[in-house]
Amino acid sequence: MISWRPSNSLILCWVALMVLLALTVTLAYQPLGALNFVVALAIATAKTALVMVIFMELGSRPGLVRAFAGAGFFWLMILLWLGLVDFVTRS
Amino acid sequence: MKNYLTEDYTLRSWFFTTDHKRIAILYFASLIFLFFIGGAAATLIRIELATPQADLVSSDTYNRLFTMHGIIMVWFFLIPSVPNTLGNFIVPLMIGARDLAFPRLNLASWYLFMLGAAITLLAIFMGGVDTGWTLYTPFSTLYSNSYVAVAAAGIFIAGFSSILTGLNFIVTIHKLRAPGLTWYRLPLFIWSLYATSIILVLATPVLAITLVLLAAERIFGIGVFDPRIGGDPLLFQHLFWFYSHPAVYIMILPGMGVVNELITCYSRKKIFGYKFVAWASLAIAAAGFLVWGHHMFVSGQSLTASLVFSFMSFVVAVPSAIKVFNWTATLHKGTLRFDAPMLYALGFIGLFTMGGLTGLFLACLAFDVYATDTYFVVAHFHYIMVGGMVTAYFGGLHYWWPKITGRMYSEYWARAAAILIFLGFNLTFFPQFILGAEGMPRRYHVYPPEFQVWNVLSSGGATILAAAYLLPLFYLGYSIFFGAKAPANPWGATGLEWQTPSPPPKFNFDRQPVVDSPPYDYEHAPEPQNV
Amino acid sequence: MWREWIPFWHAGISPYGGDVDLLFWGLVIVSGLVLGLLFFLLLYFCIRYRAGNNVDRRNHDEKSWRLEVGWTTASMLAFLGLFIWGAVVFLKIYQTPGDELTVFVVAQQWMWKVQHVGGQAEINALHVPINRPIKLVMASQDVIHSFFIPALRLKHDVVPGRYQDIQLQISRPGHYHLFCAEYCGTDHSRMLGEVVAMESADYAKWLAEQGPSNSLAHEGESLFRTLGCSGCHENSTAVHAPSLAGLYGKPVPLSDGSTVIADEKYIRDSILLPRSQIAAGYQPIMPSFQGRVSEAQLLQLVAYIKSLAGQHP
Amino acid sequence: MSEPGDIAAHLSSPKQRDEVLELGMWTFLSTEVLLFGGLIMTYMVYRHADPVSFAEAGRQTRIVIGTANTAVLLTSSFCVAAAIQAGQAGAARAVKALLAAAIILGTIFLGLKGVEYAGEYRDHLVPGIDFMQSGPHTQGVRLFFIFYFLATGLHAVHLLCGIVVLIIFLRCYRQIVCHPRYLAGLRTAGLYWHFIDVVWIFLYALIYLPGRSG
Repeated sequence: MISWRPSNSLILCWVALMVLLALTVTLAYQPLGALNFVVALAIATAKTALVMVIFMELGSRPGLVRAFAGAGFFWLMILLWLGLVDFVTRS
Repeated sequence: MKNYLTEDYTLRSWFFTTDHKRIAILYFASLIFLFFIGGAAATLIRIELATPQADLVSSDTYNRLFTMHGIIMVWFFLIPSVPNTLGNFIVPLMIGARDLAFPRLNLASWYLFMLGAAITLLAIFMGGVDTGWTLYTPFSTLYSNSYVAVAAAGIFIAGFSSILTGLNFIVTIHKLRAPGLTWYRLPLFIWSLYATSIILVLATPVLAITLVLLAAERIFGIGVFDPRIGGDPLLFQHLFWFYSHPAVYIMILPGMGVVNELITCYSRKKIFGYKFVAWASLAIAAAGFLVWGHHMFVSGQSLTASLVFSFMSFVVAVPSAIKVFNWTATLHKGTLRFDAPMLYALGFIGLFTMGGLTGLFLACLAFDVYATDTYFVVAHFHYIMVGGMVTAYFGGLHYWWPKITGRMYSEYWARAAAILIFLGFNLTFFPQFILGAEGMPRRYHVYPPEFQVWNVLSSGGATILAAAYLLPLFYLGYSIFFGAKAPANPWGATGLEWQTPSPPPKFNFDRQPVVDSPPYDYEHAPEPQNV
Repeated sequence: MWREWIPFWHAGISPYGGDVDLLFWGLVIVSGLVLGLLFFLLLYFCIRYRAGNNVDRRNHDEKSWRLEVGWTTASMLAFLGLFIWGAVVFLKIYQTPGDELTVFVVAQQWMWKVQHVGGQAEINALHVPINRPIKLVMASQDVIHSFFIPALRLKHDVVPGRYQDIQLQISRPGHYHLFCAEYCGTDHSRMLGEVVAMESADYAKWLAEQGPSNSLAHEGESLFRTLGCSGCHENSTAVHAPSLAGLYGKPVPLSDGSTVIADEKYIRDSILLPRSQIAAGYQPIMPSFQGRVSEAQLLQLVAYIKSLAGQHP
Repeated sequence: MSEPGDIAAHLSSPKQRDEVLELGMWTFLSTEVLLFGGLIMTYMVYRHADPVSFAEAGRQTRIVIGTANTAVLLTSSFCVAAAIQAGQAGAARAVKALLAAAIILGTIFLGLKGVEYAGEYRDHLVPGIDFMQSGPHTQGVRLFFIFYFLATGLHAVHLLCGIVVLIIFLRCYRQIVCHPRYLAGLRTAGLYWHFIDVVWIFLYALIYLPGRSG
């Protein structure tokens, strides 16, 4: 029987995710106006970054893998950016 | 000695093969069949349009014909054409690999493709689809009395076949290259298929989800795009064209890739500006995602969006122009031979350039207001897709035919077919530019009589084109059984695929090849052989 | 006869028609030059450097950078020029229409229904006076159609669920094609109309000849009563609803603090989606008339409310 | 620990095999980003058109279940990541326990999701099947719930696939510690599992949080 326990970074990551979750719920109930949406998305992005860097081990992977991981999100930004240009600028 | 064809003769060995070369053959057989179904629809359309009145078919049938022509040709012929047949066969050979990175995924992609095709054909035989291949809402969701959801399911499934192919190519090109084969030593065909794969992987899922939304709205009536209950029909167009415009580049980039190989081989010279051509492919793939709104200049999208998309459309034309200039410059001081593949390649350059230049007309906002949804658009994209892609496909098919089948075809008939296709094509589609410039709208079953002259010319050209497309079926078919045996490298071409016997053995190379020279090194290539 | 086969033989008859034609010929010339150069080079190289022809082929590896940068820059500049040219004319075509003579167009499978302010209605025909800017307010009853008059070099989609305004001006009397350019189903290719441009006097005569009919606003007024709108929106009533007199063209403060101009689109939305934009100080109690009025009836109501613009609330 | 039988005939080394698997999965995930991306675009467009209705609709979702589910899924991701570490360290029983935990958490998520769907059905919030709302924001609320059901449904299908994959790995947990091929497979499956988590993180922010402060 090999004695084993998860690394500190994993445990810390999990704790951080839980804290961020609590934070995002709390902030959602604060009347910040349009900022509510921005805050919610910012925290979601932070959580995603944690999951990708630590759980998905991107922190220790070569640049090529990181580029592949980023590509989908980059193209999603293109879709949202150019797609919304029309809807935002309609008179 | 056994090769991939003679390895095993059972049906099982074909339908459960994971050999990329056999899967390419499976794709090839399926695509010929689908090409002729789509072509049959086109033939009926051209016959009907020879007169202004309705005389051959009813309007409902006519609408189903052009829809079927579009759906089959776009999703079940052009998109898989070069990537899944020539690409599947040649990519591992070209990079010195034993197979694609995921051989079983490759086979799965063929089965998905066949399932998608079967469902789409089912929709057609159940009674057809009458929405046009663009499936615009709210017509497709609320008003069409045809089998839209079934066809959407077929396209959806075929889309996943595309995604798997793209994924396979990307990983293969990154990880399975032979020792010494650096990125800048890759043949440009590989670069262009890599760019194509990026689009396949990143654009197709958006089509998939759009079709899900379309089917959900049609089946449950939930109103995602229904303007009566708050939906926006233009949102559908945005999502659809986010896929379908890059899909145009899926349909042309592989063709450009083929032409690089042909031009260099028959000029006996390395390509002019290798790095520019290579990066132009990636530039087209990336910038191709930024221009989709040019399909919507008159749709009611905001003027600001139209300006942005028009500007980006001009930008994406630059890398295409770079390619044309470089191909032409490659001919300079070459030693040109005019074998059939070269004739196709030269035809491609001319026709693609005409398609590209008329694309500038359509990117130009004020003229697009006039020309969009007219025959000008029809002519433009046929110059790109048929004049460009299909011509390149035929060129590549002839070029690699000895490698694939191990047989030589009749050079005489091949040249005749190439010239006939070029003439028939121009006669069919050039008059359509004029029809468009005169203002004849597309998807018209009957039309005002003043448009007849050009329509008759176009239909006449279509007859020649149809006959010319049938020709290769005969002489290529003949060569499989009676053609002379092909040597390993009949054209004296560079590239690893020519360093293994024709047809290649099961795992492509008897020995792992190692590369230590730049691409298209024709100064040190063997002389072409006369077989 | 043979002239009909040559595109753009007839000059455009709209204010920007000549600009579009010029742009077209500009594009033709530019691409003609490029294509000519390309074909010349292809042909020249093919003949001169054909295998077996003994010519000087030395130094074919010359540096390519200068050429590459050269033609990339050249095409970029040319494209930029064409973009700007096209955009300038485009903005002219789709300028915001003035509010002078308004004609309403309803597209539906498979016909164009036209309503004039005076109540004259026509199908698959559009009579207009020449040399006068006309504001077309277009709506679709069902699917997307596209209003296309080749002679005017003008086209715009008509998308269901909203109004589309465009401006139209014709400089020469005559009969012109009106096509539906966006595929709309079975009889898409039969959804044709005729635009008849007339001298002002002829137009006035034509309007007068169109039988005795009530003006659009008048039709709208009776609809206003039969649908029960008047029950709440007239001053005398007990229900607290905004008065519509003098409303058109004025800014309306909304309950969420913003303001909108009461144009055709706003009136249309208020009838169909009354609760999406609530006028400040009123309760959201108005029922939606979605599905209860056709696009043509909507236009009558809009015309009626517009006709109240001059009154005092 | 390189054993030739572990590599497919067309590959040359275990390193190549692992890299191919990893890159293939990341490519697949970028496809998935855009699959959900189309839905997110729909959400953004309609939210932009009618923010008030979307806030109203957001308030009608069950934030307690949603938040609990987020915690459940994040924890399951932690389990999978830990299982991979355990596999590397050779701790077979830890692998088994952690994978089982992840599977159970995934199942809990789906169960809670079912409870949520049932509640929404009772509240007549299911467009296309039973949607009855009154009040000024019916249309926007309907559009919101179309997005809600399509996005969470698609997510649930992905999760179901993930659970099946993890069950397969659970059944051969012993091989994971001794055959690098299995460990590479689990790593790849882990990427997929974490990605499902990432999608949920965003869906959570888009679905449950709007309108809470107003």
